[in-house]
Amino acid sequence: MNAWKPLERDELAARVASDIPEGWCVNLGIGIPTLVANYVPTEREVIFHSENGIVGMGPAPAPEDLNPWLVNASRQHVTLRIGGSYFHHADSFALVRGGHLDLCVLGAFQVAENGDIANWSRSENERAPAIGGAMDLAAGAQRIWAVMEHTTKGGEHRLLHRCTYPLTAKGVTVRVYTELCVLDVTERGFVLVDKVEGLGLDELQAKTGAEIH
Amino acid sequence: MNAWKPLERDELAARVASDIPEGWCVNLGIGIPTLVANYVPTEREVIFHSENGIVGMGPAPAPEDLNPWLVNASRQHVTLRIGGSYFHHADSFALVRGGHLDLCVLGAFQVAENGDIANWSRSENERAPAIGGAMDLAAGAQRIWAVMEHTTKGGEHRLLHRCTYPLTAKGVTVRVYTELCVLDVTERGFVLVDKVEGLGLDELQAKTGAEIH
Amino acid sequence: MIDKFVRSVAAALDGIKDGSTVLIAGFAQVGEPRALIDGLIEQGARELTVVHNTAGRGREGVAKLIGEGRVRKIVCSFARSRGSVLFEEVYARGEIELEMVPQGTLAERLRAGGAGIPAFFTPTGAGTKIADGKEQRIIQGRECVLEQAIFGDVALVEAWRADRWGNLVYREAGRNFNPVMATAAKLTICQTQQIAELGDLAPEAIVTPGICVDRVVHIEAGDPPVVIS
Amino acid sequence: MIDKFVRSVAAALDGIKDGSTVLIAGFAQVGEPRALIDGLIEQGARELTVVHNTAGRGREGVAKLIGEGRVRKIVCSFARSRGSVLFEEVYARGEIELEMVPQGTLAERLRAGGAGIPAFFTPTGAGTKIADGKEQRIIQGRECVLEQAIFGDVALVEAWRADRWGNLVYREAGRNFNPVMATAAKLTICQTQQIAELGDLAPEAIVTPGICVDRVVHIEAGDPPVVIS
Repeated sequence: MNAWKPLERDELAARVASDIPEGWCVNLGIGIPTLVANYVPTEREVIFHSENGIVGMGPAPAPEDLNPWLVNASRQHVTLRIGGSYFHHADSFALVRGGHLDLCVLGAFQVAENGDIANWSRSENERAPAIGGAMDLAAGAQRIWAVMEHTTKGGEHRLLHRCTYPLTAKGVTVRVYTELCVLDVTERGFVLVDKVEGLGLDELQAKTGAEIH
Repeated sequence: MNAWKPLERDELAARVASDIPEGWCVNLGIGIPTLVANYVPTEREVIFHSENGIVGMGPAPAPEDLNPWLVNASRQHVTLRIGGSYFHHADSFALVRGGHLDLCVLGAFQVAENGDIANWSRSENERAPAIGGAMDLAAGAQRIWAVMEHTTKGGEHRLLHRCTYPLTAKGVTVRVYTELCVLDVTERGFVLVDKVEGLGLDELQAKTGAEIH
Repeated sequence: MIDKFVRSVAAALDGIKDGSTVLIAGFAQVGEPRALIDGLIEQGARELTVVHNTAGRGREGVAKLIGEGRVRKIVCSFARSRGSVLFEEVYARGEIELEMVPQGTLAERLRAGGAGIPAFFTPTGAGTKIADGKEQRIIQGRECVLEQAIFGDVALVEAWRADRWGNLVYREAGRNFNPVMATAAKLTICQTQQIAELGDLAPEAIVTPGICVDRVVHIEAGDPPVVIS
Repeated sequence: MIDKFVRSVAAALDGIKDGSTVLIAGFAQVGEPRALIDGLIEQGARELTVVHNTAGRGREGVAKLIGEGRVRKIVCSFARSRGSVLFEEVYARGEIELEMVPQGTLAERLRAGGAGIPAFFTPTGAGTKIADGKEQRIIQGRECVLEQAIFGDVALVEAWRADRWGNLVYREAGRNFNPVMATAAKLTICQTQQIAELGDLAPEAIVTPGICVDRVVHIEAGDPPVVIS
């Protein structure tokens, strides 16, 4: 048995949420990132952005309050916070590309120690994949945090010296959250911020395809 | 005495107005073009655009109805027609550049038979002139009509083979209205549409710096 | 009197030719001009280039247009997605060309088309597959890609309210691509849930000015379908 | 709780440094953030690059800032105009640099700055003096000029109403450059005629989202001056 326990998805989402200060404008990608919103209390005013033109997105509605006109970029029904507003797609992505988002939390297949992120395609030869808004977000937000499983199910590295999958953007990731640890991505490469209790640094390093400083 | 009489400024404005059909979106430049609006009856729904973000501009207000928040690009107090709307400067010029204006009527110092128009500066050496929105309008509207005096006060030609003043835009003018005549600007050059009664073609040609067909 | 209302979907779509580039707005079926899409399927134009956020889902709407072999090329940000079955069949048979565009670049290329900007540099996609074959340049220290404007022959949009001048407002997340596409085509056709009297729409709240809109048809389409996820 | 309101013009302008690029909105004095301009004159920053539609009129506001020798460079569409006396004096002495920009290109360069588009091609000004020294290229058969984005250190804007998140709406022709400049600077400072409670501004009618705004100061400036022409 391990002396340590990896974070559950919800624990991971909560860990990310705890690092988001009041006042930031944040876009949450599909998957675990979407769960992050559940762990930001409403009193802490974080302004969530959705690519389809929502600034100030609120949590999922109670079933009886569901509004068919209000979905987020992941096609989930959401709400609008008091103070929220709507924009068209070009204005919405102008906010993204123009650096008006403090943070985008993206899922990732791979992240490299130089900040490269790959999250849209697992092969150079994939012919009809889904890009969506990931490239715009990755290139545009003030900072990119990646939330991901530390390795593949088969144990292959996903945190690497260089990505092997097609890139979403070059050199943009500044922090990585996994079920095992939090890493900053710096000029030196990955720097350990935090790890689950009881997990040895050697063991963590062995699961990581680039040096952890 | 001349056997003919040049059009007064207001007659010229009325002549231009008579050619604008209902439904067009039209921007009127500074000077005589601005007067054109006075001769488009309200029942004929022409949508006037002003560079500072007004679509559906109406006539000058009665003094008691003057609204300090509502000026046009010539800094004149105006009104908004029912159905009118406001846009910011980038959206306003997106309408211009994107070809959403059917017509722009511009004053001009010179127009050439190849459609070139010069209306912002009388010298290559003028150091601090006023461009305003003329270049955007000249390059962007679906069609440019120039309204101008046929010659300078000194009798020099202003309708030319090629402009000598700095250009506002190349090859965009499709029609010229002067106090003497209306000319189409075609691939062959200036083509006479109309002239004041009693004015001989030879006399008109003498006042014109390019051949009239 | 300007009156852009037409009486039927057929009248609204009249004259769309084979080979046209058709911009189709909507996002996750919200603000999607479904009656116009269905009308286009019926209208019969072929060899279309369709610009839409996805390559269709399920068996209706854009998916059906593709499934019936009417689309020569699709320009979108999501090609493969849950439910993109018809596209995948047609694509596997090699019967449709695909241009993948990052969603923000797609919106910006359309905005550029409507704003008379023929091309622009953007950092999105620089150094990725998306930049292959495109001009790249470092501007102010950042690698950028040159992207071209998209301008359609036809745009199909859905408004919440429209007046006879063609002024449009949108409802909540139903705005999405609608105002952008409305500016970016020779012929902009709108289906509106409600008719407004001229003057009912607040001048400061009008999103699309009527000068960008050619035809409006009144379709009380009702709410978008609720997504079961 | 997010609260972008500050108590004074001085607090709003705190930290503006010598050498800053300052975007100043307004058109024909409508929607012009006059209290902030006066505050900037008092604040004392020098060697400024100012981006404004004109080089100032009369002896107040932007004209005064220029007249006091505080502006190293002005970027505008109207340099010489009726009443641009102070600019002309300073310019005649060779003490100010002038960059003339067509008005629509000025608006688009600012919009590009706010939208993360570092450069774009435009037909405006192609083949004219304005294109001198700039890259020109024929795109889709039209001669175009490459123009660069403008991004400021500071933007000064005036809103009609603002809430504590910094969401802004504008009044009539007071909109003009305000929403564009609000997106295009590191530090966006707003003076607002009215304070709105959070939630009072309709979500579909908010023009500038608070995420683009850093500081708001409440100034009941009243109506713009009536133009006597």
